Amino acid sequence: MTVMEQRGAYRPTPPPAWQPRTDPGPLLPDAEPYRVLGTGAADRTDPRLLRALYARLVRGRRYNAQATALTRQGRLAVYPSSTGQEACEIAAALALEERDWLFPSYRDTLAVVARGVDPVEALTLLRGDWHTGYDPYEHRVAPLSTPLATQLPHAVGLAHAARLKGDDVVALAMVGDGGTSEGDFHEALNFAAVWRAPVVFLVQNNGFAISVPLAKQTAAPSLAHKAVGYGMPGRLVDGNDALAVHEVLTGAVRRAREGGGPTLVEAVTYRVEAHTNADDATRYRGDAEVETWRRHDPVELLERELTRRGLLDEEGMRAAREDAEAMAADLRARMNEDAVLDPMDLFDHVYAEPTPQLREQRDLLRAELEAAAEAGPEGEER
Amino acid sequence: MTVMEQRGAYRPTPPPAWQPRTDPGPLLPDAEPYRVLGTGAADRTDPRLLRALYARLVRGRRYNAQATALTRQGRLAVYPSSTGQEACEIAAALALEERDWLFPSYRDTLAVVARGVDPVEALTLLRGDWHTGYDPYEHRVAPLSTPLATQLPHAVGLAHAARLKGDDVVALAMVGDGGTSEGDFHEALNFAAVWRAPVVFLVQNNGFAISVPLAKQTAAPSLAHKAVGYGMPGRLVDGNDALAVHEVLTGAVRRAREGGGPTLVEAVTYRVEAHTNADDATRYRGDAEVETWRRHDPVELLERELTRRGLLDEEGMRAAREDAEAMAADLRARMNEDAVLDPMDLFDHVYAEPTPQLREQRDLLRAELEAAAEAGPEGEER
Amino acid sequence: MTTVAARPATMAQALTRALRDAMAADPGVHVLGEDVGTLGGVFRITDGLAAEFGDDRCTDTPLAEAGILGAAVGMAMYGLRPVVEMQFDAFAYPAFEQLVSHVAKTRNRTRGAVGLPLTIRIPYGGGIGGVEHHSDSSEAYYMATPGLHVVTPATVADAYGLLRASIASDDPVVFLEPKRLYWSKDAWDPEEPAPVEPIGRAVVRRPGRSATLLTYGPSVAVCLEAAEAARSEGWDLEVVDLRTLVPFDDETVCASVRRTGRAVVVHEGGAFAGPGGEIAARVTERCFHRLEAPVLRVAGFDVPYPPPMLERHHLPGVDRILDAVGRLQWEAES
Amino acid sequence: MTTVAARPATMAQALTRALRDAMAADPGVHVLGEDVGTLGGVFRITDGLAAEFGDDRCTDTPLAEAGILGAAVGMAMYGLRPVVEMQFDAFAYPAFEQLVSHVAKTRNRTRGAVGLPLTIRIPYGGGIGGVEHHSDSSEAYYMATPGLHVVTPATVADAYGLLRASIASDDPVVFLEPKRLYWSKDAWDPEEPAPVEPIGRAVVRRPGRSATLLTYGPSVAVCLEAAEAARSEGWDLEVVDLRTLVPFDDETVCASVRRTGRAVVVHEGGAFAGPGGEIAARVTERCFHRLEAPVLRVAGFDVPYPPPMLERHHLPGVDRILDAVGRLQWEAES
Ligand SMILES: Cc1ncc(C[n+]2csc(CCOP(=O)(O)OP(=O)(O)O)c2C)c(N)n1
Ligand SMILES: Cc1ncc(C[n+]2csc(CCOP(=O)(O)OP(=O)(O)O)c2C)c(N)n1
Ligand SMILES: [Mg+2]
Ligand SMILES: [Mg+2]
Repeated sequence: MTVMEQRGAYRPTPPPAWQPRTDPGPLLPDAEPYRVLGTGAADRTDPRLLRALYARLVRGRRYNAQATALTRQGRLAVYPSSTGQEACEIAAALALEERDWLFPSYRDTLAVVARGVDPVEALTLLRGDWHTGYDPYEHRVAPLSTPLATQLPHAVGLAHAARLKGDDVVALAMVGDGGTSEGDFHEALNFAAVWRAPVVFLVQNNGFAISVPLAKQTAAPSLAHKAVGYGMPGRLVDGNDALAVHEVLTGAVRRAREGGGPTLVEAVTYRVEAHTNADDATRYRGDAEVETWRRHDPVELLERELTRRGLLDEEGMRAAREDAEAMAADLRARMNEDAVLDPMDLFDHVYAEPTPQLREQRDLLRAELEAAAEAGPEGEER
Repeated sequence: MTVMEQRGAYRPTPPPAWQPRTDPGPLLPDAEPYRVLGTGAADRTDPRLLRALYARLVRGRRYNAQATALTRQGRLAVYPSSTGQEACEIAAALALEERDWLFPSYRDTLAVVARGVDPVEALTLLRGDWHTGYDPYEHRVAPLSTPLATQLPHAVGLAHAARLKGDDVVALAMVGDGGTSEGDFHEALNFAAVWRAPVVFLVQNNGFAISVPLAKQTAAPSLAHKAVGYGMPGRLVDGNDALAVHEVLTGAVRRAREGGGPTLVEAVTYRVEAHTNADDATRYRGDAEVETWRRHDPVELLERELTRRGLLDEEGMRAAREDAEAMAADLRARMNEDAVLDPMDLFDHVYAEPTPQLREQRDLLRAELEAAAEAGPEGEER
Repeated sequence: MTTVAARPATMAQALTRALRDAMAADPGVHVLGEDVGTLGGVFRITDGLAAEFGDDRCTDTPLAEAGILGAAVGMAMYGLRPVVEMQFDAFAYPAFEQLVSHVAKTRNRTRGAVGLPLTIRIPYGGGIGGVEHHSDSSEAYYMATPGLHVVTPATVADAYGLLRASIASDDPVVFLEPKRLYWSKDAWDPEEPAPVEPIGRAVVRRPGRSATLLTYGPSVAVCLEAAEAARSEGWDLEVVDLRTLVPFDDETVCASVRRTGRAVVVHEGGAFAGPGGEIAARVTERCFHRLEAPVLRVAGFDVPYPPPMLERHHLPGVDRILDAVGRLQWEAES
Repeated sequence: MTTVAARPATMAQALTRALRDAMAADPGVHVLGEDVGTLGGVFRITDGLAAEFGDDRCTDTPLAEAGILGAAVGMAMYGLRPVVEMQFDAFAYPAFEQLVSHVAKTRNRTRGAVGLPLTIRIPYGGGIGGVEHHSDSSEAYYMATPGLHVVTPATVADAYGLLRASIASDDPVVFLEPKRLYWSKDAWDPEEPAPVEPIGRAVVRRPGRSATLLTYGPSVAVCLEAAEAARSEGWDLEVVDLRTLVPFDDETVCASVRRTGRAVVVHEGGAFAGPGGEIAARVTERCFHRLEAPVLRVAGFDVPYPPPMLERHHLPGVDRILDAVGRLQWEAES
């Protein structure tokens, strides 16, 4: 074919193997966080669910206060409080079935406890005792993850494995707004979407990563908008509205269980207290901001709804408070007992069987401790 | 306030500090890749641009062929050809001003050469000589990056630094479809958006990461859709349409230079040859797919356009081919000269000044080489 | 039952066979990584596995090493036995946080409740003319991380036996495959593979009386060659193949050094803070009074891995080993 | 000109001062990391810098360590002198690929064309009751990576001088800050800071004749205490503070060991494949005939960093050091 012949024949040829894979429309979150409390939809909520959420939120609030108090008494090394975020914590736990798995971030003690883990065992890490106080298999709760976002690929792998084995198990993984910036967040969401793994990612956007506000963390329209880049739906929800979080998470869990793949949920909430007891939040934010969020308190919102529907009276509130106090008293009492650790445990779980080298080191420490014991109290000193 | 009083007063309170930050609409890419060639818009293109692109594409195609031939002759250790992707490679280089920076991925030798780097120096790495054959400052081209996606945060940091210094410099960073799955991709795009750094990210979606097809890499509607999760615009373009890629990149570079922040561009293209000369593509894909893409060839598309507009005739084509042949002959000749490396160089650029330990090691090697030289040819052997 | 006579097989073939046999023996064994499925891996070690066991057992993942290893952690938590392939040594670095902060620590941080039986296969070392980032010797990083086993074969039979043992281990194993040995051949009968020994034992590859060469992986063959060459100088060198860097076989190593009184550690990676430092130090601590000379090290230089055209100057070769042996203060003996 | 008398200052204050002075002296010095701006860092080392120099000079980044270090590489390429803060030791691991494959190699891979004058500050080590992942001793990883300098101060004055020197260095420096020394105090006059010495020199902190304790960072104070306690046993111990792990000051170290004939290396991280192996090995190689006993190591156990309630059993203390000194075969001397 000559040049001249070609000229007339020329038509645009689209790249033949190109086709868009998914319609992005349904993946995009709404512009406003989803809300139930205070809307007509709240009227349709089962009173049992409302009561169950309420009792647990009140307990959760009290647990946070008690744990923070324990740091002041030196009974906890550190505590990252989730006060103000109880709706997310509790709803996350309640959205799951027994057989499902929870992958908490370091701030999510409440969710861990709400899932059934002993309230004292949930604090083992934070009191300076062993890193995980509970057996993850007992309640299907992974260890609290200190390295941010690293737990997310674990959740994906576990959910994927469960599906391969034919079990209809869902994993719910929790992460903070700051954690979404880590590469592990990206890799986990991508794997989940490609594998259609039954995972739900819950981002608690509480406005801060320690001192860094969301505006320095991301320029995205919302964190939920990140979902579209992985081909999974993103959902934006008012994180202080326990009903809304519960509904959205329950829906996402159901979707995952039915083979619909993963969902990213951003719950907009607020870290009312400092990052941890060791942090001084006045260095980076004003009272006014905190105050506006205190007026949108998850416990109060729920309380008002129950009250409005006549499901809660002064009596009921007192009962909830008393229940929470009893839990707190028990926690206090048990946390006031000194933890007893065996130094020999240092060597026992590095491998399934200690290596010859670890056996030598264990013998060394044992000899040291015996010598110190013989030398009496002063011998222990240095 | 009693419970009964509260009841009437209850109104939904939205979280007061919540507001969506950006309108996602303008960030979303179109559903179809943007095209110019074969549409009316092509008519408006400056003939000089068309000719410049064409000459470089023809050269680029020839360069790829020559480099692959050099691997067969043992003159190159390995070559990842960009045959079929020349439009992206050339347009990326042409979209930049002199003062701008290019951050290439390992496959982007063509872009590096198009930016002005000596064609032989661009191959230094791949012939088994030193890792970077050119001085990155001379043409503002970063070293070819072998670890995938790791060059992206470098581009962001450099662009950010330039802006802080008041220079209106833009960085264009290239990455493959596979590379978008790495955490570094995520972190770089997020930093760029938060810092509004003058960076353009060009993803060449060539359908494969070695043997892994796009469908196993992502479930996203398109890779350009990832942009919205960072709050930057995503643009989808036909990567085999040199005019379209050039226009989209030029626009993104202008936007970045004017302070508009980063853009993510996905160019849909195809890796027509195997991953490298060492790869056997027949193990994972059929000829039919390759064939459909060969019919959407970037050089041919451009050739047809030029021909249609009467800007190119047989004569012009021959001239372009001859120019490319001359370049190839020069490349061949110069690559056939043995590289001369000084083993003592091993120690000279680990630090600005060799440490005492490296000086000792240099002396050791020097003594060995002297001993071997004295021992004659056999001495060199083991 | 007829036994097929041992025939030459490559290390690559033995590794493939080990994976296949492990997958056949245990449905919980899953292989995952970049290009491990349809392609069979860039070194073809997983060749045929996806075809035989399906994509769910041998899975091409997205291109993200932290994601691969992190997902493998979750799979292991659910009772599977993942075998991860990292494409090259330097491409395992993105997974470093997952490796150090989770893979190595999970059993410990859960006081034994959660063990992670996973194997991380990493082709390592130089000598194949690979461009930058394709020839790192990264074993020092893994050795310095308690909670990991670190294993590396030097022979075809060991490649099979050690990989089977690693996959069978209830602890995480970093399994380092010397890439320049992939195509090395030994007589090996694939129908009668070596017994699957527990990991942790070194082996004397060549007995000798003058001095011990302590080495592993890609350097074993070089040391054997050096030992042959040393005969002409009147030295009878013993060569110990460590096979497992963690746990370290102090017993076999010290028995050898006590016998010979002299030792040289040989490996490819840089000497400074490399494996040789540990080995020399622990041998010295344990055998000080039997040592006629300090334990010497022959290693790569302390430089980023050199360009292919210079790598022969970097890698420990026969001459450099013999020079070190010559510095073992023989005069003191007379 | 009046000189203010030296008054007690903390290491944290000296580090802050070093950053401030470096930023004042060179507009190219930029600090970046998580919470380094408004908050001044979780250890308050960057306190006041954002207020004084603006957010562009001291920048709160998104929460992504590879991104931070990767961006710093680009900034350094453009002629700035970034100082990166990693919040804790274990949170530097996500940046490992950037560190090993780029930061350490860029000068080399460009044959000197592109140097990266950047400093990576990492709080490291234990002893502060930190929960898991907050107490790692990660220096072995960095020492094993050619192309990096590795520096760690043990005194208030060194914290200032070494950090200034690190920032001034044209090479990348991993600057390890012993977190348990942040609040340690020395008499130090902030108005007359120590001269900014080039990095690379060890120093004898306490002269002695019986044996040398080779140590650095958080263990220097422990060794000095041990040396005091040893007097009652009749041992006069010399204490060498290495200050710079890379490059290593063989001269000062060997001079000391040749003088005393005995040495113990002390550090917090695990012994196996840790810094002590290298130090013991190189001292032995260089001083073999002057050694009366093998160089011994007192280090943490080879376990993941223990829970705070057990860390005192893990960390090398005075007794464990003295026990090791006691094993230095003193009988051989008599
Ligand atoms: C990989 C890693 N980097 C840094 C840290 C230190 N760190 C602990 S909490 C925190 C902020 C987390 O913010 P976010 O993810 O929003 O969770 P939140 O604290 O708000 O619950 C940081 C930086 C860490 N734990 N892990
Ligand atoms: C961090 C990292 N992991 C793995 C590799 C090995 N590798 C080299 S090229 C390649 C595929 C890249 O695919 P893509 O990003 O689509 O680029 P393309 O080859 O198509 O240009 C892989 C996995 C690498 N170079 N770096
Ligand atoms: Mg937060
Ligand atoms: Mg590709």
